[in-house]
Amino acid sequence: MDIRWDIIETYAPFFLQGTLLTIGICLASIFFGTILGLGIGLGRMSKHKIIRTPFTVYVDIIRGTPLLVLIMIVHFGISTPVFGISNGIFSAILSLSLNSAAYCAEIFRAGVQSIDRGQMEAARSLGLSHYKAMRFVILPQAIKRMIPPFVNEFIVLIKDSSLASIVAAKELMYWAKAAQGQYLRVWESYLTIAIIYLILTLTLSKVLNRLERKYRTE
Amino acid sequence: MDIRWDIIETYAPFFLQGTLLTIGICLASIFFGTILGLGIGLGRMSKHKIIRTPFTVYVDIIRGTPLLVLIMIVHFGISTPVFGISNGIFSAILSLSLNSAAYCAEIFRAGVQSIDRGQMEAARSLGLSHYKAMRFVILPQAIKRMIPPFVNEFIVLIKDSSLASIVAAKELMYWAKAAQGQYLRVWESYLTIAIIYLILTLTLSKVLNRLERKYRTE
Amino acid sequence: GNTDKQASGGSAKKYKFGTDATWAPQEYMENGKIVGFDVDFLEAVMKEAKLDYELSNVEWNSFLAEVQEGKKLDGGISSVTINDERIKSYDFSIPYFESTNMIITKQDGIKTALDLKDKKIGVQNATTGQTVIEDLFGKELKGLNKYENITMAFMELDNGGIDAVVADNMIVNEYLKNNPNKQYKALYDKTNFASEFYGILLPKGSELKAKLDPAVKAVLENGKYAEIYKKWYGSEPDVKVLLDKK
Amino acid sequence: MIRMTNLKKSYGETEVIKGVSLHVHHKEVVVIIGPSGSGKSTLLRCMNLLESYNEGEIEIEGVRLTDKQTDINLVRREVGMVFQRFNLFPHLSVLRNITLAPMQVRKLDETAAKTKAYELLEKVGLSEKADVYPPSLSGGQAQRVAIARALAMQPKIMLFDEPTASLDPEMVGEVITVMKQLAHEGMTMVVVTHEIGFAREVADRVIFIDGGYIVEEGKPKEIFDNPKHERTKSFLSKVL
Amino acid sequence: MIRMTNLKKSYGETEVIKGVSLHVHHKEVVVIIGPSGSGKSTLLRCMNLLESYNEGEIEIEGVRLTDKQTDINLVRREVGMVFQRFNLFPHLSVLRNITLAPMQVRKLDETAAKTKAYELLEKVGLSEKADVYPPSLSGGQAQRVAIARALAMQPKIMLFDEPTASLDPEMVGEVITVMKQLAHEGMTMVVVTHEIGFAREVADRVIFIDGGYIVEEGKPKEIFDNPKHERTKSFLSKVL
Ligand SMILES: Nc1ncnc2c1ncn2[C@@H]1O[C@H](COP(=O)(O)OP(=O)(O)OP(=O)(O)O)[C@@H](O)[C@H]1O
Ligand SMILES: Nc1ncnc2c1ncn2[C@@H]1O[C@H](COP(=O)(O)OP(=O)(O)OP(=O)(O)O)[C@@H](O)[C@H]1O
Ligand SMILES: [Mg+2]
Ligand SMILES: [Mg+2]
Repeated sequence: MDIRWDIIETYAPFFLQGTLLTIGICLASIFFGTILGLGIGLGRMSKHKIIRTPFTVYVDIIRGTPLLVLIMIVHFGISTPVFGISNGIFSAILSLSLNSAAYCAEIFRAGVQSIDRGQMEAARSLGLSHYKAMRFVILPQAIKRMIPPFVNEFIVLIKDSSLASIVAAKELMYWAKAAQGQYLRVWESYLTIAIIYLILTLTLSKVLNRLERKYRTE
Repeated sequence: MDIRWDIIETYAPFFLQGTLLTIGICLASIFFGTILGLGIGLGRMSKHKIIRTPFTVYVDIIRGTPLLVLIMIVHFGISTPVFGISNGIFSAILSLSLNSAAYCAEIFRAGVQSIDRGQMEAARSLGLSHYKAMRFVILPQAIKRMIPPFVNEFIVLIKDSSLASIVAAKELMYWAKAAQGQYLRVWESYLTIAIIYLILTLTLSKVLNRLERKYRTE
Repeated sequence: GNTDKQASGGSAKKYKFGTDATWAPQEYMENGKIVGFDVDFLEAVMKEAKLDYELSNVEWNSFLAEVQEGKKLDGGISSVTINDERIKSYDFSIPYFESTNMIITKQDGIKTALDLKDKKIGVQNATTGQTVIEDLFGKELKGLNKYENITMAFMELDNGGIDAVVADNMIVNEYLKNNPNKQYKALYDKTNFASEFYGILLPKGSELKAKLDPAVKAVLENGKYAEIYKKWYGSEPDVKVLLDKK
Repeated sequence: MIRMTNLKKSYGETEVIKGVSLHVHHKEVVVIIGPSGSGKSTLLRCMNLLESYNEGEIEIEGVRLTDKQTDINLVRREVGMVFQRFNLFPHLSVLRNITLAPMQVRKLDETAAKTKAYELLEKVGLSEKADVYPPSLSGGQAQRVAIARALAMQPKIMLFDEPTASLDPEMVGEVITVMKQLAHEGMTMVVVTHEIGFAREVADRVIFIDGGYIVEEGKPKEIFDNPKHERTKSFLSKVL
Repeated sequence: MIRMTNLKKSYGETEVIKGVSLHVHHKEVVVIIGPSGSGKSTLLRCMNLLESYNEGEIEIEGVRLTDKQTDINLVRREVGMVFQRFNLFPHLSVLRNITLAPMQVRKLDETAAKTKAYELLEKVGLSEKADVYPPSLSGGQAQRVAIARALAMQPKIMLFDEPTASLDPEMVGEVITVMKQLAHEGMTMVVVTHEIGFAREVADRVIFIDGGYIVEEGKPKEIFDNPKHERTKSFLSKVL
């Protein structure tokens, strides 16, 4: 394969810009997705079917909808009509958060349910309310176990963020498509961004692995 | 939003064709991805670092590469040069299998490692080889626990299969884009295929949930 | 360009236009700026119509949805071919560009479009290349592969996965220019490939049509059009065909 | 004081407690014995509403557990429970295990909670383990911390579910010593255990339960040395 | 016959077995006692190469375990092991638990393996449980199945690691009975246990181990009634 290095050189500043935006979009989506996911996960664990059902339906629908379609629905159906914002970055963050929340909810639920029942019983028998038992006893233990699946989810999210280019958020994939359109050549831009994505995901997993190890020895 | 039903009607036979191909691609990828994943997962659990490392690297690289780029690399770099096949469907199945294998390997490893150590020790102390202990004692128990994460992975795979359209495999997304190109209208085709994807993923999780429940009561 | 700002009341309205800038040399990104024939042409037209506007780069899916909706974009210019199906959903300006399709191939056996019948053909989805082939051989042609972008079709041709690519002459020329050492031949077939005409894409019922059509006509007639065409394609355009088309 | 009247409890189709009435008086120590699966744990867990029951009624210190207006957390404060499997919180130090509930439930300030915790650790002989985490404790130590944790809420009643059953034989003694001390201080206690020595020495009453019924009850001497029912005899012949 | 010479074993930095030599003769029954963490399990696990060791040597029936050409699976066939936590295979019926290894390792055909399995189930008193799955067995039943499973490989030596420690008191007897019977039939056995009654009745030799060393060994009578070392005395005073 012949590579035209001058294309990569010309586009380097744009790829840098794109990388920064990609990171920004991912951090924001991870943040909102996780918080929303916690709420939905709690809802799914409710003892009452009436409370549980809407959360279950949310998770099923979001998990079953291709992200491409979700982004378009959010961009045209929610961002402007509901929030009056027609910014692609906003739509990208909103859709990635909604999508990630569904997966985070499942991770969260699995984590909490993996904690030995005895822990909850001991906490309740001391007179702690369900909420306090969760907060002081169950969650601090569950979080450790959730780290590996969360790392997985965040890696997927980073890769998924490339779909933000369809709402014209100028992240990595946007610039890769621009370079491809200009030169009608694929490999220069796509291999470059593939390497950037790889660096981003590997960095993320290294950082979180360290976090996990720290937690474990505590 | 105004919907032109006649577009959906005209394209119905193509969507049906696309659905069948999507199902075919997914089944084949699930099949090969799972088998390959088992092998890689076993490799990652090896006691010897020299054996373990290449599998670990494989998982890290595949998980870190956007599927879009992977499909292009497979299509242009592997399908024709290595196999002499330039069929988009072949490339789609190959890349989805390679991608899915990385995730399946992790699921597999987590499942095996979740089985109590005592089971392996009891099997070995009876004189069973490591391989036989795996086959008759560990795997049959681990498979039950792997079902929920596998369901998750297969759902993601179904949605990911929509990327096969970039190598002109005539699955659902291909026809959605064709309809969009003909009429320059977005919603008719995308909402239709979103519903089809939803039906496919929900069916899959229902079927596998039933399987899981059957296993559990056994 | 940026589409975010709402046109504020008071001053004259700033119209928002979009383009999917991945189609060199008609519209593409060069060092982060949108450039191309369409870009210069739109500028000339808007100047002629004395309208304020801004142009932004929008991915194809969003481009269509936004123009159709008519809120985020007031119009778009992105080498969009006018046809009967599309007129049901959009308004178009009068035609501003004639596009002829070319066949690009390595095979000596292919001399006219009719030779493609049993071959594997690559086109870009939703381009005129696709339309001419479907008009010629019908929609269900087995060997027709619609690629998401034309680059993929060219790569497939390189790879030997398909026998020929059918695309706009400008694109084919641009590709040959970027890949000088590849042994391709490019064929015209004016008898079998009818010309296609591009128009500026507008939402159904747009007030802009009345303002743009005269301006397009003026730019075509006053020599500005030929100037832009020469800048990008190095040859004289056939303005008469366009003016006669209507 | 616990007053249990005709209690019935089923898991799905199978009835596990088939009508048990039991009064435990102030400062009384009741030991429950019985074969595995007879419903001992279930009975104990009902007293703390860790399990709901289907019929009958339980009154703890005059409060009926199933009354709509009863705040179950208020009742639980008064009832300490010690489990077979310790259930210490592994992510908190021994000290924090003990102070968590007093601070969060009784709203004690940190100093007061810590003072009380050190006092209790002293009592169970583990003063030097305050800053250690549960996974590094031996079984006997863990169970003594669990007792201290329950006592920190200053309960009026203590329930023990086989507190020595998962301990190494060497460590059973340490825990029994602490429990005897508690009994002598006048704590109301209900203890499920197979430690016959303990029962003989401190129990005011021994209850033998089988198949969801109370088969026999009486003073330890009567039950152990002179059981009336065939089932009691055969059970004791295996355990003693 | 087991011949262990100056065995040493470390986990990371900490040495757990600090030089143990031990010969177990044909048909001998050796009971190992000692406090928790003293290395009893580790010693037993080394005999089966479930743990590797750092120094010294073990010979089983004349085969040295660390010889390069020794096939560890061949040695393991000759050594049956019973764990504290049964470790039955929960997805296989009791019968399949017992026939798996003979069929897969000894290559017995199904009929022969089943005949043998029924014979062994008869022996441990569980003929009627052949088609049941392990989760529905009581602890005592599970442990007896585990013994039958080990015996199905017709081992020359049986190792037991606290086989009764996680059983309800009622069930200890069933398992001890089976073990006594085995001993009387002349099986070579090494048993880690706190069941002093069993040790007194069937052990040829009792070994007291502490801190990774053999502190004292001798006939059960000598050790239990007249221990020489201070550490042995204090340990026995707590356990007896
Ligand atoms: N959550 C549950 N669901 C269904 N059945 C249960 C549940 N918990 C207990 N049981 C059943 O209820 C019966 C009584 O159980 P319980 O734990 O009270 O017995 P126990 O006397 O404490 O026995 P052990 O000595 O083994 O602790 C048993 O048959 C048991 O199988
Ligand atoms: N996998 C391991 N890694 C690190 N240390 C271990 C491991 N297994 C055991 N140990 C340590 O080795 C020592 C001896 O353990 P071992 O299990 O042999 O004791 P034991 O005498 O069997 O005790 P118990 O009566 O509790 O079963 C203990 O201090 C224990 O903490
Ligand atoms: Mg119990
Ligand atoms: Mg041990």
